[in-house]
Amino acid sequence: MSTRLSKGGRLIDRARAVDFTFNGKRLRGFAGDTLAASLLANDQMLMGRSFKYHRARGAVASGAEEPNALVNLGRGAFLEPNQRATTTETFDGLEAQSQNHWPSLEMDIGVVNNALARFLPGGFYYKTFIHPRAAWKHVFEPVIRKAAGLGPAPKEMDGDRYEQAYAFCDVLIAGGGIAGLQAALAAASGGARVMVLEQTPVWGGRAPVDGDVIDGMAADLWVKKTVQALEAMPNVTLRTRCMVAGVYDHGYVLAEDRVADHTPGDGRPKKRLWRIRAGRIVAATGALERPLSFAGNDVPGVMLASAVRDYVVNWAVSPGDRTVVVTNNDDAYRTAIALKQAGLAVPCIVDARAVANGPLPTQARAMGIRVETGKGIAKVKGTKRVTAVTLCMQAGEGAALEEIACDAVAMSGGWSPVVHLWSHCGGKLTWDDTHAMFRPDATRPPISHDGLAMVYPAGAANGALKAAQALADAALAGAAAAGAGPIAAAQAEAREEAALEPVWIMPQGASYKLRAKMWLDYQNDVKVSDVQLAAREGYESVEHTKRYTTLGMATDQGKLSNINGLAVLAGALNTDIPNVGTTTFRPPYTPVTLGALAGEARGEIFQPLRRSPMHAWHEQAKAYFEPVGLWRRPYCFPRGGENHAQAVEREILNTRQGVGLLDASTLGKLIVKGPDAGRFLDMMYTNVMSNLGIGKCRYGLMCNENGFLSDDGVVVRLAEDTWLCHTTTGGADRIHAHMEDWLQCEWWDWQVYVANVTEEYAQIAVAGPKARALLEKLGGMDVSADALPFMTFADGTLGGLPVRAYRISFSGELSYELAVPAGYGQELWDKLMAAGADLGVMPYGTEAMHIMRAEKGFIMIGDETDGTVIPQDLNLGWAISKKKADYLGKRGQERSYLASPDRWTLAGFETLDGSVIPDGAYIIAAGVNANGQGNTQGRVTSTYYSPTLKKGIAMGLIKGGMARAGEVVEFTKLGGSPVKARIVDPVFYDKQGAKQNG
Amino acid sequence: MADPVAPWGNAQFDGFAKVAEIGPLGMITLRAKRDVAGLEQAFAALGLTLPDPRRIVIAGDKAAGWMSPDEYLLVMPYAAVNDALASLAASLAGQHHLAANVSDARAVFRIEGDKADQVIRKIAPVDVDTMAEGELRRSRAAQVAAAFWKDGQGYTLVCFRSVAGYMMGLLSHSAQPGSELV
Amino acid sequence: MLTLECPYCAVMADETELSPGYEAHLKRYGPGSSDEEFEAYMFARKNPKGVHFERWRHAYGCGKWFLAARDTATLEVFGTYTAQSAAPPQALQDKIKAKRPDWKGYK
Amino acid sequence: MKRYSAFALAREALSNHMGWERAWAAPQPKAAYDAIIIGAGGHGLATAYYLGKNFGITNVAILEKGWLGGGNTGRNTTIIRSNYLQDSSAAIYEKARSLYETLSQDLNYNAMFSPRGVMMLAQTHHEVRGYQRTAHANALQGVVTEFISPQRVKELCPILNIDGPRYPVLGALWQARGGTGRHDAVAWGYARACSAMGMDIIQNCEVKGITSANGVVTGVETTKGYIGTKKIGIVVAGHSGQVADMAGFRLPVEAVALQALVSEPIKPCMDVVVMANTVHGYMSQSDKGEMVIGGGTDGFNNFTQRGSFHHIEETLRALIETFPIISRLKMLRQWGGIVDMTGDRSPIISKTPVGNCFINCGWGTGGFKAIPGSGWAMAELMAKGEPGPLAAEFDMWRFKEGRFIDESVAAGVAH
Repeated sequence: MSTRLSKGGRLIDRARAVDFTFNGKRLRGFAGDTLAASLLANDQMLMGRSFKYHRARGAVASGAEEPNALVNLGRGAFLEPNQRATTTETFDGLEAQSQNHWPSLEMDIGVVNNALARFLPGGFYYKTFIHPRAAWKHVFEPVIRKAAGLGPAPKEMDGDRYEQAYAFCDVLIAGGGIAGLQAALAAASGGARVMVLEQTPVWGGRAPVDGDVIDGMAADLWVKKTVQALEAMPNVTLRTRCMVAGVYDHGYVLAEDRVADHTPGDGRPKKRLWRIRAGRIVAATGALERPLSFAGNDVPGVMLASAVRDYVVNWAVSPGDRTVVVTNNDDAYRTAIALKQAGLAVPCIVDARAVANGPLPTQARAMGIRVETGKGIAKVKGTKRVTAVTLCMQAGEGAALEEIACDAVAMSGGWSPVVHLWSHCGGKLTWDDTHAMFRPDATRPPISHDGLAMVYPAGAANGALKAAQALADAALAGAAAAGAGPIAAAQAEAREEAALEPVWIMPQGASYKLRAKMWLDYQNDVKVSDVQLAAREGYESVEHTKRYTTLGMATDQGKLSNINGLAVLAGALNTDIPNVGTTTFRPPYTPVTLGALAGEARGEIFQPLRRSPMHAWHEQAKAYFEPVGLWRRPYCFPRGGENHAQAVEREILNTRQGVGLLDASTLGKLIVKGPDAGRFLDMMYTNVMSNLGIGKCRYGLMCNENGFLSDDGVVVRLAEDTWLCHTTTGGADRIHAHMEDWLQCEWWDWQVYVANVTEEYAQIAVAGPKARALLEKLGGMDVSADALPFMTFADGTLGGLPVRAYRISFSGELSYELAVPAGYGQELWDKLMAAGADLGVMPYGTEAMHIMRAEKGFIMIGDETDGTVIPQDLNLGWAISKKKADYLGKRGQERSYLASPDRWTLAGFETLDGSVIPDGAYIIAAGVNANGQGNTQGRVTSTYYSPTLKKGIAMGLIKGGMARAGEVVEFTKLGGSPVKARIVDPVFYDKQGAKQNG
Repeated sequence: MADPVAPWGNAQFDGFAKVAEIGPLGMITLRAKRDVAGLEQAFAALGLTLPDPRRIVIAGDKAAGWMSPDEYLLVMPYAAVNDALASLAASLAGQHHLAANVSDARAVFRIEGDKADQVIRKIAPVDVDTMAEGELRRSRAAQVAAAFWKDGQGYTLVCFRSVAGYMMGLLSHSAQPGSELV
Repeated sequence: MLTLECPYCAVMADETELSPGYEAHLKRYGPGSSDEEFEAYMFARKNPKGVHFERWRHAYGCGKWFLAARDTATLEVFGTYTAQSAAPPQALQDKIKAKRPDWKGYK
Repeated sequence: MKRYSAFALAREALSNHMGWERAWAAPQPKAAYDAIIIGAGGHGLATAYYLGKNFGITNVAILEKGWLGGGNTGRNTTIIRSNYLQDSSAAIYEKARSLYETLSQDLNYNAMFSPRGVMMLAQTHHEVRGYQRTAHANALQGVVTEFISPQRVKELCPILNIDGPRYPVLGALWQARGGTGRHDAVAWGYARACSAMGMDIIQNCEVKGITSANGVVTGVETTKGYIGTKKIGIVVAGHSGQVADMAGFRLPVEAVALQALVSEPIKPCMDVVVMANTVHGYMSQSDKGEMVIGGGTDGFNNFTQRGSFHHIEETLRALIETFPIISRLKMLRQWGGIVDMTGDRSPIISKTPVGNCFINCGWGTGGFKAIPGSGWAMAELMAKGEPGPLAAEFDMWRFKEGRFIDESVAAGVAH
C-alpha cells in the first residue's frame, strides 16, 4: 500500500493538517502536499481512467508531465475539469472527483474497451464506421464522443475572476531550480533587470531531492541562501506558482500566475496572466524523466523513479511497501537508495545494462539491495494495483525468469531536456547520442527582433543533467543573456555516473502480445504496437504517426511519450532517431485557463461600451438598444405595453406630425483645416468640396480606391481654410484614419490637418413640422427659414447653451441638428424635452430614423451599400464630379466590370398587395446558371412597413434600374411563393422636398 | 447654463489605489509643426512651455504635452479654453495650424496611492519603470486608447469621453483590494 | 508579437499599439493609367518570404504611419523609418544587404 | 488496395494487425508524367484524385516539400459549410459539401464527415439582415439553410448565452448539413486512393524551379532531380507566391498567419458548430472532446506558422462571453497556419500567363471545407485546359476587371 511515512517530508508541515474529499470520501493531508501526495498518503493509488480503454490509472509522475492523475476540482461555478493532481496543492476544503468513468472509478463499464483493445488499434476508426453512411453521425460518433472527453463540462458561469498584467525585463528566467537561480545571479550581477519564474510553489527544483551538495552545503540550504541573495537585489523579481506558458516572437512571454488557485475564496484573482516583454529568455526548465516501455507499464503503482523519490523525500509518502526499480541508467539508483533510507523494501533493481558498477550501484549493493543487470521487466502483474513483476533477459524475447512480488515499480529510461521554450519560436534541436536525448542546438537559436538569439537554454534544459555541469552552464547562459561579464559558478560535488544505455523496448525482442501492452502515451492509450502499425502503414513522418495514433496529443502534450514514441518509430522504420525528427512544440507548456487568457474582459468591461452624453437618460427611459459598433444606440423607446414595432410606428408618426428628438451624437465629426484642405477633400469625396460656400452644408460621398462607396455624410464649410466632415457612426475612426493615411503616406507635402472632434459634441436631431417652434421656445438664435435655410448652419445659443445648428435632414422633415459641447448634451436634451412637452415632443430611435430615410429614398451606408456598390449604382451620379481629374475611387470605377451597363442599380419597389418584401430577398430571373443555381436580377436593400404610407415600401438594386419603372418583378420569400412588386420611384414621401426645405 | 457634466459623474473607487474621475478639464488639441514660426511664443502666451518629444510640462493648473511631431495637448481649467483658443489664433495667425477644443471629448482619471503604478501595469503595455520624469505616454489601456503621465503620488490618465464608464470599470477592477502585484 | 520602434517618438511599440498596413513603397496609379498598372498598384504584391518593406501606424501612440523592413520568415526587423520616404534610407539598405547578401533590393 | 471495413479490422486483429498494407506507396519519381501537382495537401491530392476518377488521367505525380497533408489541411478547425452569399462561392462550397457527404464511402476511408449543423449567430440587426439575405441567396442556389429564432438557437446549443447582455442573439443562419470532418483523414484518404490509382505521391521533394519552352511548361526542377511533365497544377497554399515566382508570374496574394487553438477535452457539451462574427470567434467540439476554436488572422505578411498572441486573447474574450461555461477550461495547444489572402478574400482557380500551368490558391481562412469541390474544379481545369462552371468565376484576371467575389459584404455600420 501507499502511505505516509512517519518521518521526513521536506515540503510538508505536519503541524497543519488539511481536510479534503476525493469522490466524496473525507481524507486528510498536510499543508505543502500536492493532491497526488495526499491521495497516495491515504493509499488512494487509483486516480483515474484512461481515455480510450478506460484502464485503471494512478499517478505516474510528480509534476507537470503527469498524464494520468486528472481530477475534477470543485463544483458548480467553481468546477474545474482535468486538473493534474500532481500539481494541485492540497488545501482545506478541496473537493476532487475522479473522471472518465461510469458508474464509478473502481467499477467502470468503459473498461470493456480494454477487452476489445485488439480490435481497436491506433487509427482503427479510419478503417471502419464507413457504412452505412448515416451511421457515423447518428450511431458511431455519438458513442465515441461519449466515451472520450475526460472531465465533465462545467454548467455554470465561472465564479472566479482573473486579471492580466504587463511586465518588462532584460532577462527572463524560466525555472527556479538551481540552474535558474544560478543564471539569475549571473544575469543580475551586471545590473540587468531580471525576472525569475518558477511553476511550483518552491524553489530549487530537483537538486534538493537528489541530495546534491553545492558550495559545500546541502542543496536546500544553497537554494535558500541564493533566493535570499536574489530577493535582496533591487533589479531582480522572483515569482513562484508562475508557469512560463509560451515564448512568442520578439521576446514576448506569457506566464500564468496561480495567484489564488490554492486559496480559493480569499478574494484575490484566481489567476493572473503575465504578458512579459523580455530582452532575452533563459530557459532553465530542467529535464523530464522518460518511462520505460515494458508490458503493463501503466498499471497503478508503476511510476517514474524520480517521482517515487519525490514522493518519499518531499512529502514523506511511500508509493509502495516493496518497490522494484527498473532502469537503464545510474540515476534511478538514487530512488532505490532513498527508499531504503526511508526504511522501505527494494526487492530488486533491474538494470537493462550489462554492467552497473559506478558509485551509485556500488552504494546500492552495499546497502544490501539486489541488483540484476542485463535484465528487464517482462510484465507487470495487477490491474488496479501492481502485485508483481516478472523479470526477463533484456536481450531476449520476454521469457519469464522470475516473478518478484511488489506493489510499486520505479522506472527510469533516462532524461529528456525540457526544450519547449527553446522551440516555441523555432529554436532547433540536436540529438545527443551519449544521453540519448534531443537538446537545444546552440548554433540555431530562435531569434528576436534584432536578429540575435532570443532564448538561452541553461542547465538540464540544455542537456547539462548533473548539478555541477548545470550550474556552470547556467552561469554562462545567464551572463550571456544579460550581456554581462562572467561570474564564478557555484560548485557542486560531482558524482560519477556511468553512461545510460538506450532502451526503447523492454525486452528488446518483445513479442506482439507484450508490445501491445507497452504504453507510450498513457492518457491517449497509445502503445508500442500502435506506433509500429502506423509505420507499417506508411504513416512514416513523425507528424503522421502522431496524428494517426494520437501519440503526444493528450493533455500532457507528449511530455512523457514523445521521445519514446520517436525511438519506436525510428526502430520500426529502421532509421536513426534524428532522421525521424520531432513534432513541433507549441504553446502553452502546460494548459492555461481560458478565463485567465480573457483576463478582466468579462461582464461590464467585456468590451468598451461607448456611451453618448445622453446614454444614461436613454437607459432611464427604458430604451431598447441596438449595438452599433461599440456604441449602443436606442433602437426605439417603447412606452407602456408597446412592442418594438408599435413604438417605432408611434415615433415615426409623431415626428412626421409633430416633433421628435434623435440622439445623433455618435456621428463622426472631423475638422479638416489648412491651405490644401479643399484640394484634399476634393480627392476624398466624389463631389467637389472646395467650392462649398462658407456657412453651407453639402452631402458628400466617399469611396475607397477600388471605387466602392465606403461612407457618406454632410460636409460643412466653417471658414476659408476649414471644413467639418460628418461621417457615419461607424465611419468616424475609420475615415479619420483613412484621411491620415493619405495625408501622411501619399500627399505628405500638402498642408492639411485633421482633428477628430466626434466626442466633443453631443448632437441632437430635432425633426418634424414643429421643430422650429420647439427651438423658438428655447430661444436664443434666429432659426427662421430666412436666417437659417436648408443646408446651412449657424452658431448661436439656444436655451442659454452654446450650439451650432445645422439645417440638414435625414428624415425628410423640417429638421435641425444641434451640436453642443458634450458636457452640456444632457442639459440641452432636457431643455428640449421640457420645452417641447406641449408640442408632444418624443425621442425616436434608430429604427424610426431608418424607416423615415427609406420613405424619403435616402440611401444608408451598410444597407444600400455592402462594399461592392459604387455611387453610380445608387443613382448618385449627381454627387460625382465629372470635372475632377481624380478622386479616390475614380480609376477603380473605370474598370470594365464597374463601368458595365449591366450593373444592378437603385429603384424603389412596392408590392402589389401592400405587404412588406422580406429582408434580404432577391429578385428572381428566369432559368438557372451553369451551376444549376436560380438566376437573379437584383435584390432588396431596405424594406419596411411605412407607418406614414401604411404599406410596404422598399429600395433595391435591379438590373436596368429605374429604366424599368412600372414593371412587376418577383422577390424570393423563404418558405413561400415569390412576392410580386412593382418598380417605382424610391422617393415615397414628399417627393418635392417641401417639408425638409420649409 | 449649469456646469458641464463630467462623463462619468466624477465617480470614485477606493481599492489598493484610489481611482477617481476628475474634471472636466479644459483641453485643446493643437496641430502644428515644431518649426512653425511663433509656436514657442504661442505657448509662452498661455504660460506654457513647448514640451520635448514624449514629455509633458506642467505649470500650475496648466500643462502642455507632446502628442506627436505635429500635435500637442494643452490642459487648463475648463473655463480658460475659449481665451486660450483666441490667444493661439492670434499667436499663430497666418501659420498652418489647427487648434480645437476637445475638453468635452475627453475623460480624465487620477490613480493615486503608492501602488498606483500597479494599476497602470495591469492595463497598458508600457514599461512603467523606464518612464522618464515628466513623460507622457500614449498607449492602450486594455481595449481603448489612453494617454497618461505621472504627477505627484499618482497618475493622470486621459481617454475618450464615450469610454469613461469602461475606463472606470477597468481601473476599479485593476485596483481591487487583494489583487496587488506582489 | 512584434515590437517595432516608432521613428517619430522612439517608443519600442508593442504590436497591439500598432495597426498594420501591408506593403510599402507602392506607386499610386489613378485616372489615365492602364488596367494593368492599376491592377498592379492595387493587388500584385511581392509577398516575399524574406525581406519585406511594409507600413505600420503607431495607432495607439502618436498616430503616425511609418515604414519597416522586416524578414517575413524570421520576423527580424532591420529598421524603421518615416512614411515620408520615397525609398528606404541607404544605411538601412546597406545593413540589409550585409545581413542578407542574396537580397535583391526593395523595388 | 485492401478494403477497409469492420470485418477487415476483425480479421486483422486475429493476426495482430500484421497484414495491413501501406496506405500509400513511397515511390521515387519517374522521368516524366502527364501531369504534376505541386503540393500534397488536401486540395492537391483532391485535384489528383479527380483527375484520375473523372478524367482517367493517372500518370500523375504529386510533389510535396514536406509530409502530405502537413500544411493548412492538418492545422485548421475542420468546419464544413456552404452557406455562402455569392453564387460562385456557394456553388463550389456546396459541391465540396455534397462530396464530403459521401467521401468516406467514395475513398473507403473514414473521413468522419459529421453533418452536425453549423450556425452563424446574428447579434446585431445589421447581421440579421445580412444572414437573411444569405438565406434567400442560398434558397436559389440550392443550398439548404434557414434563418432560425433565438429559442431554436438555444435548443440546438444549450451552452450558448443568448441573452447577452452585450450582444443578445437575435437569430442565426443555420445549415443543418454543415458540420465538421477529420482533417488528416481527408488528406490520407485521398492519398491512399491516388496511390491505389497508380499515382506517385513523392514526399520530401521540394520544387526548386519550373521549366518551360515557348511559354508552355515542360517540367520541374526538384530536390529529387528534374521531372518532365505536360501540365502543372500549383496547389501550395501559403507559398503560392513563391512557386508562381518560379513560373514567372505574380499573384494578387499575401501570406498571413491564421491561428487556432484547442482546449483540453471534456465530455460532450456542444453538438453543433457556432460562429459568432460580431464578437469574432467560432467554436465546435471535436470527437475527442476538445473545444476547437478559431482565431483571427494577423495583419502582416508572415511565413512562420506562428501568429501574434493578442488575437487568441481577443477570440477567447469573445467566446467566454458567448459560452460562459468554457472559462474554467484550459487551452491545451495553439498554433498557426499560413494562408493566402487575395484581393477579394476569395480563391483563385485559374489558368496562368504560362501555358499548361494552372493555379489553385487564395483560400484564405476557408480552405478545408472546399477541398473536394476545389479538387473537382481544378481537375476539370487541368484536364480540359479551360475552367468548367465551378471554376469559371475564380480566374486570376478578375481583379483587373474589378469583378470581385466578395463575401464580406459589410462595408460599414449603419447611421
